[in-house]
Amino acid sequence: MSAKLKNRAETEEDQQAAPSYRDQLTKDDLLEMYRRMWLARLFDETLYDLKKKGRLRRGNVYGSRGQEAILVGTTYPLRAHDFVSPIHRDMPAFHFKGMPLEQVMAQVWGKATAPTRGKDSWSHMGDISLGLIHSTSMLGSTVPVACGAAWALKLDGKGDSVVLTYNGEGATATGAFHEGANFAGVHKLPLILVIENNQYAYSTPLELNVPTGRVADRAIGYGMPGIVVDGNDVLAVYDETYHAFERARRGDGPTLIECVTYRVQGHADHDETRARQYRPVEEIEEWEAKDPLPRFRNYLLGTGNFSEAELPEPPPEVVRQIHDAVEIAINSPDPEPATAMEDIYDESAGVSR
Amino acid sequence: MSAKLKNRAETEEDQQAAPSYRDQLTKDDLLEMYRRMWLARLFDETLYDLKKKGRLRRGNVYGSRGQEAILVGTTYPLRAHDFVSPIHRDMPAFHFKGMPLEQVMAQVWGKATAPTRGKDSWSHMGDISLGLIHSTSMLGSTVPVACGAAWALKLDGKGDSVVLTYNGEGATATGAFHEGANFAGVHKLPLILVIENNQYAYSTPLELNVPTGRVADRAIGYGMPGIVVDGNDVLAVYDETYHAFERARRGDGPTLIECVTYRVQGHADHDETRARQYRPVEEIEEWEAKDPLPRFRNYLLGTGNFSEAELPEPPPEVVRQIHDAVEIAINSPDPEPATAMEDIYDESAGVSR
Amino acid sequence: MREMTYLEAIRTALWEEMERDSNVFVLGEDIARLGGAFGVTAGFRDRFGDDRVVDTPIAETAIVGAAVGAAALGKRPVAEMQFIDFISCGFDQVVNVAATFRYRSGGQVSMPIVVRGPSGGYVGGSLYHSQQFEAWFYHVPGLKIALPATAEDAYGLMKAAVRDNNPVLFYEHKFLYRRIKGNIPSPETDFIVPLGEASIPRKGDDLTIVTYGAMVHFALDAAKALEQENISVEVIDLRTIKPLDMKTVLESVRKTNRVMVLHEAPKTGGVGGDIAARIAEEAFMDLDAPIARVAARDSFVPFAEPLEKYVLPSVDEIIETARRLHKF
Amino acid sequence: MREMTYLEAIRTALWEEMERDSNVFVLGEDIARLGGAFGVTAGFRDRFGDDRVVDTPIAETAIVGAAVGAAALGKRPVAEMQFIDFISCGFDQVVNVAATFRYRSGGQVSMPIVVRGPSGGYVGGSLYHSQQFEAWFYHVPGLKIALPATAEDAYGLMKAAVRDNNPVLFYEHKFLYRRIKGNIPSPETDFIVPLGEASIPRKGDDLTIVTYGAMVHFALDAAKALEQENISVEVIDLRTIKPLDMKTVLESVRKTNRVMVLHEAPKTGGVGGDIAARIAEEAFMDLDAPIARVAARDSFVPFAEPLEKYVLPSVDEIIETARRLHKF
Ligand SMILES: Cc1ncc(C[n+]2csc(CCOP(=O)(O)OP(=O)(O)O)c2C)c(N)n1
Ligand SMILES: Cc1ncc(C[n+]2csc(CCOP(=O)(O)OP(=O)(O)O)c2C)c(N)n1
Ligand SMILES: [Mg+2]
Ligand SMILES: [Mg+2]
Repeated sequence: MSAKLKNRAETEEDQQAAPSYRDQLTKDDLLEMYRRMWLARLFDETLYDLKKKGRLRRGNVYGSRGQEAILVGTTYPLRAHDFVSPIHRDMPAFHFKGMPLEQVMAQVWGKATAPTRGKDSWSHMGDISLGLIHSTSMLGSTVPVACGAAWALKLDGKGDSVVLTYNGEGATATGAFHEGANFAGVHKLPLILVIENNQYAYSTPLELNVPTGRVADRAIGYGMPGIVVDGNDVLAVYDETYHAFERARRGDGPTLIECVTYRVQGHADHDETRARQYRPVEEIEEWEAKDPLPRFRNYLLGTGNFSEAELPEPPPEVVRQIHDAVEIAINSPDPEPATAMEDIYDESAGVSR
Repeated sequence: MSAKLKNRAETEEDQQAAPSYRDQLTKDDLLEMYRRMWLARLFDETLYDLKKKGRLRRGNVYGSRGQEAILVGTTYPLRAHDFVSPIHRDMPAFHFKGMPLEQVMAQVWGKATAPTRGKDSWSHMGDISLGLIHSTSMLGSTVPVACGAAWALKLDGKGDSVVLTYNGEGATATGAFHEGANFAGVHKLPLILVIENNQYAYSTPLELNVPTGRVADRAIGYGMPGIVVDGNDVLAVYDETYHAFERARRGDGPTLIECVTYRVQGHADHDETRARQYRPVEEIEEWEAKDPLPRFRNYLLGTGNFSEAELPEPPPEVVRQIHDAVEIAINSPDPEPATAMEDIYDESAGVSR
Repeated sequence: MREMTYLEAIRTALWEEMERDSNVFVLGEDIARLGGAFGVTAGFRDRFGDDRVVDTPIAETAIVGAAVGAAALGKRPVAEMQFIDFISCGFDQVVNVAATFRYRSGGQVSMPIVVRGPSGGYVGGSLYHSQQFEAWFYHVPGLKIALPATAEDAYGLMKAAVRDNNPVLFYEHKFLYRRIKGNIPSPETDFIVPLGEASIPRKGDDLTIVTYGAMVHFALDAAKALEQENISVEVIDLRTIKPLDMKTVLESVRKTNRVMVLHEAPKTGGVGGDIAARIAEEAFMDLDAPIARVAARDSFVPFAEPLEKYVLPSVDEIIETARRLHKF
Repeated sequence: MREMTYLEAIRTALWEEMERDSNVFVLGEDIARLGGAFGVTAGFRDRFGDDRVVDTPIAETAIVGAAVGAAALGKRPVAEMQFIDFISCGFDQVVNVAATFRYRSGGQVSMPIVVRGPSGGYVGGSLYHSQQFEAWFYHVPGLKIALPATAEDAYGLMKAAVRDNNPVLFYEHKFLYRRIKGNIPSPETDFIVPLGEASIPRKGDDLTIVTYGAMVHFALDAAKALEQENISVEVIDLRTIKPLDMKTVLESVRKTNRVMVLHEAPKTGGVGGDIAARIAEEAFMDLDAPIARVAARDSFVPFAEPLEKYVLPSVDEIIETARRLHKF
C-alpha cells in the first residue's frame, strides 16, 4: 500500500542512475543563465533604488537578492507549454517565462500596459497564453489553482506539460498549501512545488513555520519525493528541477524541491532596518558571502571554458535592458479611471447554447 | 537542525526501552475496559435500531461499530484534568470522559437537558468542566481549537494536562488539520492526534485522502512521532496512547497515533445499502472477522485470569445502562421554542473594569 | 417534457451539459464512487470516467482552487460542496481567487466555474447542514448567485450557470430535492433560464413579495391563504440574486405599492436589507407602506424541531406581515 | 491625558489590558520578534514574554482556532491578522467555530476573543491589502464588530473588546494609523468606550450621515464644506456596527428627516443596505427623502491611483449626495 518514500537525494542508487542534466548545457546555455542571474539581481537593485528615490509611487518591493539561482535554475528547463505561478519574491520569473520585461515593469508602476491594466500590484499577475498563472496575496493559495491547471492539461491529453509553483517555506504552514499538495499527491499530478526556503518568513524564523526545519519532510506525507538542494547553486537547482520535470512527464506525479537559501535583505524594502534587528547580523554576512552570482561566475571560470571578459559584472546589455524597461514603463499611460469597473464580469455570452 | 524522526514503532531500541503500560492494568481495569467496549457497541446498536424504528425524530447515526477498541483504548489513560475533542464517530467517548450517558442520549434527541440544550446535534457538544471540548461539523477544525486549549494549559502552568483530538483519516486532508498539527509541532504542544484510519471517508477510499495510505507519514513533516497501531487491539491502542501522554507530560510535544481499523457499517445509518456497493463485500467480511470485542474477550480468557462468566456478551448492566439512558432522554423535556434565541451572546458584563 | 424532481432536474442538466461540452467536468467529495451524498451525480462516473468525475480529498480549498485553475485553462468545472455550509472552508478561494481572477487578469481570463451544493434548513440539519449565507457572496463583485425554487428553474439555471463565463454559486435547496417535481423540456429544445431574470409565479395587485429559493413556496402558500381575505399578492421569484432583476421588482412595486422582502437567511445583514434599500432608493414615491422584511431570526439554525421552527421563517409569519402591510 | 496616534492608542490599550489581566495574551504572525507588521505589538515580547506574545506559523485558521480554544479554557486572546484581508483564510473558524461556541455549549462557554488587524483602502494596498468586508460578519449572529474612527475610540473600544465576553472583530484602519492623533485618558481613569454606543462627532439639523471607520473623517470634511452652503449636517459615528446603536440613529433621523448611510465597502450587500432598511422600517413616516447610500463602487480595490480613487468613496461624492438629499 504505502511505498515508503525517501528523499531522492538520499537514495544512493537513484543518485547514481540519475543523469546529470547540467552536463548537457551548452556554453550558450550557461552564458544565458549567467545573464539571467544578473537580470534578476539588477531587477532587484533597480527597484530598491527607485523606491528609495521615491520614484515607485505605490507598492512595496519584495526583493529576490540572493535567491537568483532558484529563479534561474527552476525556470531554465521550462518550455512554452509549461505553466508557472510565481509569487511575491519571484518577479524576474515572469520574464524568464516569457513576459516582456517592460510589461513586468508596467505592473510595478500600475500602468495601463501591465497585464492587470493597473488593477492589481506586484506579482498578482499572469498571462495564460505564456503559461503564467496568476497568484493572489494569500500565501499557499496558488497550489490548489496549480492542481486545477494540471487537471486541465490532463483532460486535454497534454501529458508533456508541467505546472510549477513557488512558495516560501513559511507558506507551507498554510492550509491552502497542504490541501493543494495533498490533492496533487493523491492524483499524481504533474506538479513541481519549488520551496524557496530562505530561513525567514518576514521576521519569523524557519522553525516557527516548519517544525523540523526541513520543508522536504512534508513531502513524505504527500507521497511525493522531497528533494533538498543548495538553492544558491544554480546548476544544482537546474538539475533537480529537470529531474522533477522528467518525473512529471513520465506520469510519476509531483515533486517537492526545497531550495535552501537565505533572504539577505529585509522582507520588503521597508524592512531593511528591522531585518537587521530580528536576526543576527553575522548570519546575514555569512550568507552574503555565499552570493550565488560570484559563485556561479567562479564555477564557470573554473571550467576553463570561459574568459573573464565573457562574464562581465554586470553584463552591459542586461543593464540596458532593465533601464529601457523601466523607461518604457514609466512613460506608459496610466489606466483611465473608469476602467476600474471593467472586467469584473465577463459580459460575453459564455459558451453557445 | 532537523532531527530525522522515525515512527517510534519502527525504532527497535525505542520499542525495547518502552515500558508496556498494559502490564500495569489490574483485573478491574481490564473488566472496565471490556465493559466500555460493550457500552460503545450497544450505544451504536441501540441507536441504529431506534433510528430504523423511526424513534430518533431527526439526525443521522454515525456508527462506531468496529472502532470500539480505539474509543476505549484512547480514553482509558485520561484523567479528569485532561481534555478531549470527540467528533462524529466518537459519541461513546463523551461518556468515557465523564459525561453522564443520559446527557449524551439527550443530545441525540435534541432535549433541553442535553449539553447544547437542543441547539446542536450529535457530537457538536462538550462540557469544558469535564474536559470535553466542543467540535463543529467542519472536519479538521477541532485541531486548531485543541492547540489553543493546550496553550491555555501552558499559560496556567498545568503542564500535566494533555489535549487529545480525534480525526478520521479523511479529515487529515483538510487545511484546518494541517494548520493545527503544524502549530502543535512548532510549539511542541501537549497534544495527541488520534487518527481513526477506518479506510474510508464516506465512500472515498484511504488513498484518495492520504496519498501514501499511511497517515503516520504526515507526522514527519510536523516534527512529531507518527505511530501506527492496530486499532482493533484495545491494549495496543492503550499502550501507545499512554506513551503519547507520557511524552506530552514530559514536555516532548505532540504525537500522532494512527489507529488502523475499518468502518464495517455505512458512513451513517442512511448509507447501509450503498456502503456495500462502493466497496467489496469481501473486504467488509474480512474486517468483521477482526471484530475487536471477541478479540479482546478471547485475549482475556487466554490470560487464564478470567472466567467465561466474568465476560458476559453483553454485560447485562451495560444493557440496562443504555436502556435507562435512552428512557431518560426520551422522557426529558424538549427545549422551549424561545430558548432558540438564548446564548447567542454572553450578555454578562465580561471582565470587570 | 419529462417529469422529474428538483434533484433529478439538476442531475439531468449537469448530465446533458457534460454530454454537450467535453470541457465540463465535475469534482468534489464522494461524487464519483458514491454519486454524491444526495445522488446528484449518480451514474456519472460510469458514463464520463474518472477524469471528468473526480473524487477529491476532503479539502474545500483545494476543490474550489482546482476548479479555478482548470477554468483558467479553458475548462468549465462544476465543484460540489457536500453541503454548501462547507464553503466556509474554501472561502478564500471563492472570494479572493475565483471572483477576482478576470479582474486581475486585465480581462484575459474567464472563470466559468460553478460551485454548487445543498443548502437551507427545515430538515433538522442543525447549525452546519442548514446554512444559507448567500449574503456573504452577494457582497463580493465578480460572483453570480442562483437559488432555484422549482425543478424547471433548477434545470434551466444550472444549464445557464455551466455556460456562463463567470463563477456562479448555485444554492440548491435540500428541502426541495425530492419534495417537488416539474416538467422539464426535452434536451432538443435547449431550454435554459438566463441568469438575472426573475419570474412571477403569481400575479397580484395589493402587495408584492420578493423572494427566492424555498421561500417562494412559502410565499405562494401565504398568497393562497391571503386570497381568502381578498388580499391579492404578487410573488416574485428572483431566481438569481446576483445579477438582481430590479426591473421586474420595481415594475411590481409600482403596481402594488406595498412590498415584502422574504428570505430564509437571518434578517440582519441578509440580502433583504440591500434589496429593500434599493427599492426605497428607486421607488420611494411609489411606496404606500414601509418595506417589510421577513427572514430568519438572528440566530443559528438549531437542531431540535421546536427551536428550528422558532428561528426559521414560517408561512404564518408571512401572512401576518402581509396583513399588516395591507392595512398600513 | 496622553497624546498619541491611532496606532499608539491601540498599542497602549492592548498593553494596559495585558498588564491588568494575565489572561490576556496576543498571537499572530510576526507579532513577537517583529512587534507586528505595523508595530502594534512592538515591545510586547520583552515585557510579557513568549508565552503571552506568540509568533505563530502563517496559518490564519490555526490562529483564530487557537484563540477559540484558549478562550474556551478561560483565556482572553487577541489574535492579529497581519492584514484583515487574510481573515478569509481563517473564515470558518470565525463564523462557524468562534461565533457559535457559546450557543453550541448551551451557554456554558464564553468566547472572549478579539480578532484585530489593519483594514481599509486609500493607501495603494490593492485588492488584498485594502479590504473592508465587515458585512460578511455583520450577517453572522454571535459576533461583535468594532471599527474605530478616532484614536480615543480605538483605545476605548479595544479595552471594551478585550473585556467583552464575546468574539469581537476589530477593524483598525491603516489609513488612520499614523495620520490622526488623539488625547487618551490616563490608565487610572479606566476609560473604555462601550461596544454598541454611537457617538455624534458633529451635530446638525438638515441631514444625518450615518457612518463608521475612516469614513467618519470624510463625512466631517463634507459637513464642513456643506456648512458654507448652509446645509447643517449631523454626523453619527456608529463605532460598532454589531451591536448597532439604532436608538441614536433614529433620534437623529427623526430630527433631520434626511439620512445618508456611508461606508467604504462596496455598496451592494454592504452594511448600509441593512441600516437603510432598518431606518425605513422604524422611521418610515419621518423620512422626507429616500435614504441615500454612499459606498465604494461594486468593484475590488484596484492598485493604480486613478483606479483606486474611482472605486472608493470621496468627500466630493458625499457632498453631492448631501446636496441632492437636501434639495429633495
Ligand atoms: C495567508 C497569508 N497570511 C499572511 C500573509 C502576510 N505575509 C506576506 S509575505 C509573508 C511571509 C512569507 O514568508 P515565506 O512564505 O517564507 O516567503 P518569503 O517572503 O520568505 O519569500 C507574510 C506572513 C499573506 N500574504 N498571506
Ligand atoms: C470540511 C468538511 N467537508 C466535508 C464534510 C462532510 N463529511 C462529513 S463526514 C465525511 C467523511 C469523513 O471521513 P473521515 O475523516 O475518514 O472520518 P470517518 O467518517 O471515516 O470516521 C465528510 C466528507 C465535513 N463534515 N467537513
Ligand atoms: Mg521565507
Ligand atoms: Mg475514515
